[in-house]
Amino acid sequence: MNIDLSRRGFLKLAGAGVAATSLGAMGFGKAEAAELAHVRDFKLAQTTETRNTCPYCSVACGIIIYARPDDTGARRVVHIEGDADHPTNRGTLCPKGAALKDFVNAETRLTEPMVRRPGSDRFEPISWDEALDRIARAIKDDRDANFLATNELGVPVNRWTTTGFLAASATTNETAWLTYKVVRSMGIVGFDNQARV
Amino acid sequence: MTNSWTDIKNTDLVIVMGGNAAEAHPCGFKWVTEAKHHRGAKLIVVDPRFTRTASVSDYYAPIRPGTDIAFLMGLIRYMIENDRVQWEYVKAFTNASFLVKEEFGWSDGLFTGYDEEKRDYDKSSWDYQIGPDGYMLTDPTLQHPRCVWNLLKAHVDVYTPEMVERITGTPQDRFLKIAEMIGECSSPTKTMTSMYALGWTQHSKGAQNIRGMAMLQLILGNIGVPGGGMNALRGHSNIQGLTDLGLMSNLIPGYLNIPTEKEPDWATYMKSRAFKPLLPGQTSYWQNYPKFMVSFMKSMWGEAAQKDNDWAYHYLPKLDVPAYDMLRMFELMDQGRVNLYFCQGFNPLLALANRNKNTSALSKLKMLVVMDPLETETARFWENHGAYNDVDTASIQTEVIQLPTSCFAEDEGALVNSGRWLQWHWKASDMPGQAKYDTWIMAQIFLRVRELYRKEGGAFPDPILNLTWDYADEHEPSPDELAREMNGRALADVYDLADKTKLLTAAGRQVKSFAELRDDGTTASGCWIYSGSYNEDGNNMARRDNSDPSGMGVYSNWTWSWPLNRRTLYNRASADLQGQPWDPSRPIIAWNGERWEGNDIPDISPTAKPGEVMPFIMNQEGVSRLFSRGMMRDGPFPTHMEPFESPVQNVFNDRMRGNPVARVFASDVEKMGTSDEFPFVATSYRLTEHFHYWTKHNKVNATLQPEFFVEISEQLAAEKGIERGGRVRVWSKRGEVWAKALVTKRIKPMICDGKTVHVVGIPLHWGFVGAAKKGWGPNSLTPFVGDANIETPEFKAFLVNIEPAVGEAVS
Amino acid sequence: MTIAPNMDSPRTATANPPTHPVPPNLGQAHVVRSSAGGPVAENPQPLTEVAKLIDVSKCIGCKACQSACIEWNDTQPEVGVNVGVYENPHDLTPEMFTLMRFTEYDNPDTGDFEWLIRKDGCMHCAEPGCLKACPAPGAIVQYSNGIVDFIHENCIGCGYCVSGCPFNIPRISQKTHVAQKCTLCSDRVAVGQGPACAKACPTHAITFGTKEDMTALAAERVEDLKSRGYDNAGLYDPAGVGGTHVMYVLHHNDKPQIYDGLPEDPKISDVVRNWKGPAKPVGIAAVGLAAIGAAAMALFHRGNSVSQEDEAEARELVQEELRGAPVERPHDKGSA
Amino acid sequence: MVERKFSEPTDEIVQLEPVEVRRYIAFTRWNHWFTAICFIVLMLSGFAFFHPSLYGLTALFGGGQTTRWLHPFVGIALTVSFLGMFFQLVHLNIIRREDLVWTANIKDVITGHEERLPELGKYNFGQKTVFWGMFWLILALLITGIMMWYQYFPHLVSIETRRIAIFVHSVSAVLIVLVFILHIFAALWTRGTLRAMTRGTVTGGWSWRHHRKWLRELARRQRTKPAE
Repeated sequence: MNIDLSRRGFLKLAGAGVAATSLGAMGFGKAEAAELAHVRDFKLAQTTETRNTCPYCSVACGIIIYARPDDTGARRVVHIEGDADHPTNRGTLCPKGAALKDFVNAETRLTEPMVRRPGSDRFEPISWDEALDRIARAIKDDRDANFLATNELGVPVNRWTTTGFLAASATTNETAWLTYKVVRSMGIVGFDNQARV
Repeated sequence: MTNSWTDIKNTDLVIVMGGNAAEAHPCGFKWVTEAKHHRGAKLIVVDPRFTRTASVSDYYAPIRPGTDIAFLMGLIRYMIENDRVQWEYVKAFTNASFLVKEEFGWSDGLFTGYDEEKRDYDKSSWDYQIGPDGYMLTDPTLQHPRCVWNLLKAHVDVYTPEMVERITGTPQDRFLKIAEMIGECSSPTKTMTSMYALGWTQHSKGAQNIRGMAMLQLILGNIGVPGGGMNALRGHSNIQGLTDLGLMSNLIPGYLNIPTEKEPDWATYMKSRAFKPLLPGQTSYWQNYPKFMVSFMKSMWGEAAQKDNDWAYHYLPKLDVPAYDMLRMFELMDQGRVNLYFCQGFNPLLALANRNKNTSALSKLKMLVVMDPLETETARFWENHGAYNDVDTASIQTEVIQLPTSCFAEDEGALVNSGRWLQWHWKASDMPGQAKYDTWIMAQIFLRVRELYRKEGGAFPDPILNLTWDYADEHEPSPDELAREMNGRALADVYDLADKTKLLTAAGRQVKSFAELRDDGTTASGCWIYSGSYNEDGNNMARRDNSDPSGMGVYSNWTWSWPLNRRTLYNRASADLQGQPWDPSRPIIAWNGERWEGNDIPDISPTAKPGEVMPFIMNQEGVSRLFSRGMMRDGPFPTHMEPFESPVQNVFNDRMRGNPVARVFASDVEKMGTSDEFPFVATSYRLTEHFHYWTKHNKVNATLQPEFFVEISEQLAAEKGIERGGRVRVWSKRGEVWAKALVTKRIKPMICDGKTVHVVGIPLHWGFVGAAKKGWGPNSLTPFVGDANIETPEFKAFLVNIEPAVGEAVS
Repeated sequence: MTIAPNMDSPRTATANPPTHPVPPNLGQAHVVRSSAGGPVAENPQPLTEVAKLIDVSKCIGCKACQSACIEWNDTQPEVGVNVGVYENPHDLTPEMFTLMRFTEYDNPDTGDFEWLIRKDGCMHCAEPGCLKACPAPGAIVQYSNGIVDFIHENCIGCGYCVSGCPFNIPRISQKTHVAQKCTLCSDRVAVGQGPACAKACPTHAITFGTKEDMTALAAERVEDLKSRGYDNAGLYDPAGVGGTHVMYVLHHNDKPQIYDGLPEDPKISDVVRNWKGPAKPVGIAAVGLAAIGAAAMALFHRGNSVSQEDEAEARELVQEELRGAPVERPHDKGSA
Repeated sequence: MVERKFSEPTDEIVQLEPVEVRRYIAFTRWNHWFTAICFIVLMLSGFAFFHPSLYGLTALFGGGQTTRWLHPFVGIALTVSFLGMFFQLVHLNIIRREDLVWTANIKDVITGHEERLPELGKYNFGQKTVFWGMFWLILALLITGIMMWYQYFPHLVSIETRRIAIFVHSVSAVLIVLVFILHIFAALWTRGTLRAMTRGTVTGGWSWRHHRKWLRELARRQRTKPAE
């Protein structure tokens, strides 16, 4: 090993110290060009908007549901936001309303009719037809067996107490009215809704 | 709500008592902050806990759960004693001057006519003195010792500030400060609004809590005026609608009622309902009852309902008990007397009092049908989830059918908000998987049952076979068709009753409003109060004009409000005897010499002269009732009653437990705890991060409030050696739960009747399905007893015990 | 009655969001500051300064802002546990850009209990400590409307911004290894919308508009609060960081720290200033000069070299030390 | 056997004609070069974050993100490697009296009048300074570096402490680079030094000139005992 060699070696090493500056100058900066400032793409572009009402409390805030078709072509909710035109909520929403999208798309949404047989420890799928036929048959049998036409005084009372119906608290008036008609026409008196709880 | 959410901005003072508006109705509470910001309004909160509503209040006072009546009667006493009374209003618009029967009285916490055996009152003495002319006797000078005003004065006399403190635990100075603030609103130009919710209803005397405040509001002249009223903040988005539509055992849409066995025929039924006015010249709106009832029968059974068959009156069931409410049904279920039960978007396992009883009751059903967009604990009541639902699955013989339904985003129709606005909404997305509309499901069930009856015959098939079902697609009745059906239509040409030649609505067309309904079978209407919501002008519930010319938050052209698009009930009372607004700066309607005009639809015939016709046309008296006669089971005046489970005895009568006339089933009596075993008062409530038992399915809300906890004071925590964030066991006579402990300054011990009372706050929202951590609802602990009048369970005041939990959480 | 959105100075929920594509009115052309000498606009397009006003006296702690923030930004915070407090999550996280902080306060002056609730999140400082501390060019930018935004493609996840921030706001994602914080919904502001939290806020405790308007609104609120006995009510717009584009109306502006430690006089730490200030050029200079000096000397100074005399001396010394005995041949290493 | 005060057991005179002395065994040399490579990587990646104008250096490592995670790991590697050197060399780097005299006459060192200086052992004060400078600075960089290591220790210290840590880290970095430069400079300026770390041996002349005590001791150690 001689001086010349070591001199070159020196350049190599000592150079490294200065390299920093020079490299920067030599344009590595450009190689690493910074992404230009930009904001996130506006995610509601190309969605359909639909006026709706929050299903939770009775303030009944106006909401706008933004939806977009999924791969199967079915329209899915991508975002929900308060309706600025609504006189009551003026576009605002509470922590529940603001998160409605994840209620609609909850993992625990029901997607098919299920039946749990007596004593069984699981739900098993059942077709709509079979489910509805079982229900209709159960109604008919119980009504025929327990319908009370008259009371002990012979007064016609036409009531049926061995079957009960709990109506919801968030279904539409239209659903409620149809439910009322069906339940009343059968003489069910054990009829209630969620007004109290 | 007598007023609307947006009307709250017109108020000068908000009292939130028996509710927690900021947490349970945040966007409605906006109008309180608006009133504070723009009108300088003040906010008072009276609550056992320092809630998030209290955090923005101007004044807060604590109160022992279940003692609101004492507080309210104390306030009324203060108003009378300090002349904080809107006299003109009280004299003209209330029954203050009416004379009451000599026999009526109150002693030992009980009114006259109590029968301990029957646990009921003989109410015959709770009535006015009626003169020979059939109208009641009055003393406009309010001098007569038997006039309502003097009886009220005597009744509230016992509720001195000292007594209020003794019963409620509210320090006198706080009580008096609040009384003073409220007193200012007796001025005709100052208004207070009351915002309450289940904090008042979920008691064995819930209805009386509300009456207490209603009476105070009448004394201050605050009913019917902008920024005033009694505002019940309904809990769910359409519970107002379901109540309007009478989805209850004893109701017919529009607050008509199902007959009882004592009304075997149409005539008897009608006799007890078409009320006669008790004042000369007064209108009693219920005189139209037959028109609404016949139109309802026609819309149900069409051709099958004819005059000669009493409009098919026999198709209606007749009740043998006041109501087959939810509590009664579960009691019957538990006795094995119910076989088949339907839950449509309802989760009774967690929603109804005494969870253990619910489980045992459901286990005795033959079949349970659940229709819901989401998993519910009820649908899985048979599934073992360790301590969270410790059941013996194999021994449960109930067949459960779970049907997936649409949710709000996927369907179309109207929801009724707390302010009675019917707001239409539209379908935004498609249902997941095989989910179906509830309307489709109900139609399928009905059509199948009808088919079975057609084929096989069976028990009294007529009401089923003849039910009107004239929908374009009988399998899928459309929201549009159903809405039109509720509004009602003319079956034959409808003429003006005054001028028989004047055609109002031609046969087959939608009626304009319930004014066109007839009792001769020429009109059909499913729900008279909704008449006008969908007439020939189209679907008024879908209107979206948010202009507000008066600037008073009326929004008359935004959707539609019942009745007749009226936004403020009793608004006639917002004007004085001459028909001029009490507060000229806040006019809603005024008498222009010929008719009523203004920003809102008058709640009276537009031509009814002020002074001649009184404002409260739904009452026979034409005026409001400080004394409610026999209309409530537990008294014409509110009187202090302890909760069924209470740390102290009733100061008026130590033998009295809870509400003396509330219905208690034998099986539940031994399930009542006493304060020596369960020393602490528990109360249940919602948290703003969650909605009932739904949002625990929502990842976001589960994140914001992930796990079941109970709130206790630092003092109780110290006493029991409980650490913040530690696990505790809370148990009552009916069950036990484990929870995290949230130790806070926001709950402080109270001194009631010389005794230190600790409150344990128990939020609902957790169960064993969903995205949040598994937990329990308060109903594992709550008593199975309801309000004496409407059977709302006593969720807000009961007894528990608490201790640090040993061992780890089981899940 | 919807008011048309003003692209230049958007307000809270005056209009519903557009669903048609709208060119964003916020981007490189509006960059006035960029971290570590990142690209700034030649002459930045001026925008009206915006601000979010948080009126603590109107806030009901409902967490709608948190909810709206999660939904709009599609972050997915984990479902945690309850530890005996109302804060959930328990702190800001890379998935939770804003957080309600609750303080139970016994007011010594009035003897009354107060529940102080403050919405925590990025203050969008006029002089952002995060931007100053950031070593990655263009990873943190400040737009001419005052919004301080992170450009994640440029972020290296070093966490310097966390040390730079006087309010302890940014959080580093352990999944993506980039810094996260409130963007003031720059994507919404860019199309004339207010931030998601401001739109959601049920009581309008959060409002959004021009800084001018928000300051005026604050004055109105302060007046109202003083009329209710809050003599020290005031606007929190700390000068130490040149003012902020997220401001608070506080009932107790004299002691901000009672609101869960809101800094009384926040400013960029002197340590950070020196580290990012003098330390760098001096360091570079020192190293540069030393290197160059050394190089020069080593190359051109003749150095300290060993002479033949030295070699001879060495041999002598070694022999001398080994003297007196047959010289032990050192076993040879390598060829001589 | 002669007492060993100024030399490593592995040091020895490996050749007499001309005199050639082994200064470092292969292990030490590898250890040194590995440390050196780590140091250079750290220096370059560290510079990238030290000043915006040097950020481009991240390109050498495949971008900012990689540089960010690479730097601390290399830091650990260097520490471990350096400790290896440390324990091999520490005892001959203890400061001794003659070092002070040597330092006092540093002028003669620069002007090359070493005959005017006391005889030295294996290391002179300059070399010892580099040794200890490296040691303390690496220690400081290690400790502050861990405090700054967000990926693994996000909550190790308070933000205020981390600010100081970052500051100390940057200053130490500058200092250690200066030491590094001094090290290389000295190695080259003092001709004939570099081969000690390449081939492992130095010439007798070099030893005699710069580390005479060391050379003398090695020779004595290799002298055989006189017969009885």
